[in-house]
Amino acid sequence: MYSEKVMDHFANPHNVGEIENADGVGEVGNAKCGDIMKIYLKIKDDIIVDVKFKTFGCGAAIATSSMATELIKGKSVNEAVKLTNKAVIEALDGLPAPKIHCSVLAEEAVKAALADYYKKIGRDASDLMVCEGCCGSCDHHHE
Amino acid sequence: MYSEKVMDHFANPHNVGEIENADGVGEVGNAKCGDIMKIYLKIKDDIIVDVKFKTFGCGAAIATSSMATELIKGKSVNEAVKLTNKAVIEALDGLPAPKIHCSVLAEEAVKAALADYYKKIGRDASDLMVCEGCCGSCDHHHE
Amino acid sequence: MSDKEKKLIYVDNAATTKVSKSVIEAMLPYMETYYGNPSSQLYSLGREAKAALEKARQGVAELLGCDANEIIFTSGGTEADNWAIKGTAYATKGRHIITSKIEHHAILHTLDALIKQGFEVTYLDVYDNGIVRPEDLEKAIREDTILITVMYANNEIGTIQPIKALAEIARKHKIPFFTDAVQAVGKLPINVKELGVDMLSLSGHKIHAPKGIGALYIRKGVRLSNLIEGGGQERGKRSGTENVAGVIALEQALREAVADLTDKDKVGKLRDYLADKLIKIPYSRINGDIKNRLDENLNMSFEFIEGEGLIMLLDMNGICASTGSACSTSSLEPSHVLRALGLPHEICHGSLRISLSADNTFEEMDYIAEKVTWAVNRLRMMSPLYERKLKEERSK
Amino acid sequence: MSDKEKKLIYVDNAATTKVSKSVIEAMLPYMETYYGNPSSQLYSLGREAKAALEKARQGVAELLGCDANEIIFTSGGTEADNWAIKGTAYATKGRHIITSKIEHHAILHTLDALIKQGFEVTYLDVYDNGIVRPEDLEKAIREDTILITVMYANNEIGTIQPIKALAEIARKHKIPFFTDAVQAVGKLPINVKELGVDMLSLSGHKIHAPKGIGALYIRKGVRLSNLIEGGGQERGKRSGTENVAGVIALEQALREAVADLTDKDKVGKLRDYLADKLIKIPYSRINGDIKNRLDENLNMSFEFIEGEGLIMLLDMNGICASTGSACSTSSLEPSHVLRALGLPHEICHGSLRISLSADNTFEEMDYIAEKVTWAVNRLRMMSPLYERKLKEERSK
Ligand SMILES: Cc1ncc(COP(=O)(O)O)c(C=O)c1O
Ligand SMILES: Cc1ncc(COP(=O)(O)O)c(C=O)c1O
Repeated sequence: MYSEKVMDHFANPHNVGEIENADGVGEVGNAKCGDIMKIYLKIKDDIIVDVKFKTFGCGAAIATSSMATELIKGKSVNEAVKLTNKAVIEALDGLPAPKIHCSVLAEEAVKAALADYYKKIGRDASDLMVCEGCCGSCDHHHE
Repeated sequence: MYSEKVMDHFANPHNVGEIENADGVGEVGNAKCGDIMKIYLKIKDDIIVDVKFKTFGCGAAIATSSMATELIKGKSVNEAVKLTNKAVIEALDGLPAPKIHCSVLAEEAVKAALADYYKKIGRDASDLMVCEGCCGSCDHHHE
Repeated sequence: MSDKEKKLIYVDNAATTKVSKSVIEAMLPYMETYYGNPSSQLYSLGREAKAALEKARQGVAELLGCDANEIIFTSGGTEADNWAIKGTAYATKGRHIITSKIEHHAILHTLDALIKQGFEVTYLDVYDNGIVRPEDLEKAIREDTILITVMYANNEIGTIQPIKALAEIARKHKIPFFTDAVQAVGKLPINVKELGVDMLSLSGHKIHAPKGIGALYIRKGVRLSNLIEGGGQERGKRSGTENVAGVIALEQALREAVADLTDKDKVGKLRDYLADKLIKIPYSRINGDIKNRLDENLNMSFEFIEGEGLIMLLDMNGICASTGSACSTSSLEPSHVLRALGLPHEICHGSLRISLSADNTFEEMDYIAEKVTWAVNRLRMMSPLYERKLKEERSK
Repeated sequence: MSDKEKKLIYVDNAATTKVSKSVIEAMLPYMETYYGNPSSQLYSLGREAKAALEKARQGVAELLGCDANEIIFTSGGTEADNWAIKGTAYATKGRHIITSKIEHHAILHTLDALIKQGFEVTYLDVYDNGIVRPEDLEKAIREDTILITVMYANNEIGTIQPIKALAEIARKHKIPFFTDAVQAVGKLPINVKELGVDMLSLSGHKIHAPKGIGALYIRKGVRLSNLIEGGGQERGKRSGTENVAGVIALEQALREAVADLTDKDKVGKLRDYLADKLIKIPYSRINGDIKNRLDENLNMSFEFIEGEGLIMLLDMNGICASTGSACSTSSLEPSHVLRALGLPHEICHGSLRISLSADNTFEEMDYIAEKVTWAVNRLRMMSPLYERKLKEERSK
């Protein structure tokens, strides 16, 4: 059911871990829905110099976390803000329909971490606000 | 589905044929129902000295005709009158339920032939009257 | 027994068929090695089963000219027939259904069940050739008609219905059209899109796959309520752990049958060869249209005799054939199909159905012709009807 | 692939099983040689098929402790479940049905369909041990209750219901009692008369027979409307050409399973051996009653992780197991069975189901224990929930 890319990122996820004294931390999802993603950012001169994640969730949740962190690593904050779940899906060569929500979660985790950074440095984060509901239940299909 | 006895009497039916100038001839059933049995009797001193049949019908119809004629051959008319479909079934080691009507038909063919004989010699044949309906449709299950 | 086995001549392929060697070979690995449950997507064994299942679905779809997700596997032709009819009846408002007089019992008895629930059914005539007339369908359609169901090829007399014309009328009136193609699939070239049907049923064991597997083609957009609920297999339309090996077998068998269609001439020639011999028997006739019928099918009646005895005598000679006659089943009624042709009861009773497969040979036809002739004669010698006929002839 | 095949450890026997060699051997002749249609009683090939079918029916009946004509073959557990429920609902006046919260979807979704038609359903609680309490059934019965349906053994947690006690209550109230015994047959000694049930379903592919065959025991006298109409096979109760080879396989598999019951200790010991090892993983628990469960079943939850990833990591190591977790199927809901035990969502999500067969070995258990321990650790290292837990612990 999963593409080879997904299997790869699940089997050998990139950027697993925590960052002490991170410049931005975002956590989305909840245990009830079966997915929690937490992303840590280290940012220097608006460049994401390091990123780590921890994810509780299915194989796709882990793979999308890995891919999402990979996609924003080394990027400027302005570029990272533009990350979409679609980009994550494409980078993974697709996701099964019931797993699309994982990519949404990954996008939202990145945004939540960026929002945290914005807040810390006093920048307006209102356009980064994410749906805090349970993704399974919120039912608006992104993609 | 058929006992070996039935198969035997179907494969090698006894008493097939006609008797010219028979002392009694009985025909029962009709083509619509798929069974017609015709029995010819040669009777001397109230003893059935010869009996033949012709049957249009299924394997069981042929086998019951064969067995019924065998059972009355050499018997007195009084004994032959007592022939029941049950006796035919037993002699054949049983019949499948949907074929029971064939044994009824055989009993009736014998009675019809005897009734013909009675009439010819002027004996009362009223207790030998048989149901003339289509056996499949008359629906009163003998046995 | 082993001696008898060797000599068996099987000409009842409309009843069921021998599973072909290649089909068995194709399905065995899915029982022994790739036995996983296709719903178990998280491990190799399940994914392999699922992949094989979907590949086979794709294969069946291509062979029938539709999309893979328009094919749903069932436990056989009967389930598919029940589902198409009940599924439509329960999903639609309206009470009227049109069918033909010569459908299989899987159709007729399903309709009987619906009639008990208040549905009304019109049975189209098939005249003396066993073929429905499109203009009759046009006339039978009512405001509340919710389904038209006419079989593709008949199982007893092999006649082929003008499905394309019938489906076109149905489409004009926006009424779903279903065809029971259990006897047609693998014997006629079929493209469901060109045919224009909304649903089509087929069964594996009629085309050298095992018993217990079948399929229903459901055109995208057709609404059907479920017959069997549960784990949501077959995209929620037909639950139950998928019969993976059966599906693989079905696809393989269908592929072989369709490939064989190109040299189908052979079966038709066998049939004609046999028919030419048997028609020489006096007082015999061929039932159903001569031209518009399956090449595999020969259905004849021999007057003055009853079919069961004929079949039994053939069986004693190692020939497996069938009859549409009264006593052939547990019912005492003669075949509703032969009756629908307007044949008198006595002629219905003396019927013989020979249904061939590509495995049969000309030598077998010779043997069958010889034995049928012998058996018919033998039974006629016992028949009071024949006796009467001879006397009539003599007194002329 | 062939290398991987050799190493596969299959412990998902509750999902499906490998068809055993002896079963394949038993069924093959009915595809290759005795392929006749059992309805073709007039020739040898048909009679042989029919005789084999009826002999197998007799065998199944004896193994279940009932009469042959109380066994009707179906296309599997799902069809049998649908039939028992819909067949009773449509044959009876009254609108109320009682079931349990942990039934298979073949039961629950069939009931959902009935609810849409106006039926009412009461779902009995199973408390934290996964077992229905007879006194709850007594309380749930209403004037208009027409059916009680409680599964024998659960497919996820293996808990065994007190069927005898439940059936007795049903009988007292003259309400038909049906049990879905798909997971219990061949694993528990079963005698339907002693159990006192009115109907019981079973499925071949759970006991090393192929997919696509099952049966419904229907006690003499129980009224059931037909689900599938047609040619009148199975004494008019279930039409469709009989899956002879499948039935032969089912009987053979059931016979072997029942024979194996005598040394069933082995599977229980394997399970306990594995459980003892896995329970050593911190923050782990066994779901469902420890004692009243199938020897074959082990269902555990590991906190802070999600089951799908666990199964995928095991798959990478050649282990086929399953989870009742959210993402394991196309649905995102965690197992209704684990939820019914009152477990919080996060614990439901991290479940692992191991279901053994007699083919498994202690070496395999060692390997599984090692790999599960490794995989749980690995996933926990990625888990923000585990991170939080560790921080909580440290700050104590
Ligand atoms: C025309 C037709 N429809 C339906 C069926 C039923 O199919 P199955 O035997 O697969 O249930 C048959 C054969 O028995 C048939 O010939
Ligand atoms: C308890 C239970 N009931 C019913 C079924 C359905 O049986 P089948 O897969 O034969 O349709 C299953 C298995 O899937 C089961 O475990």
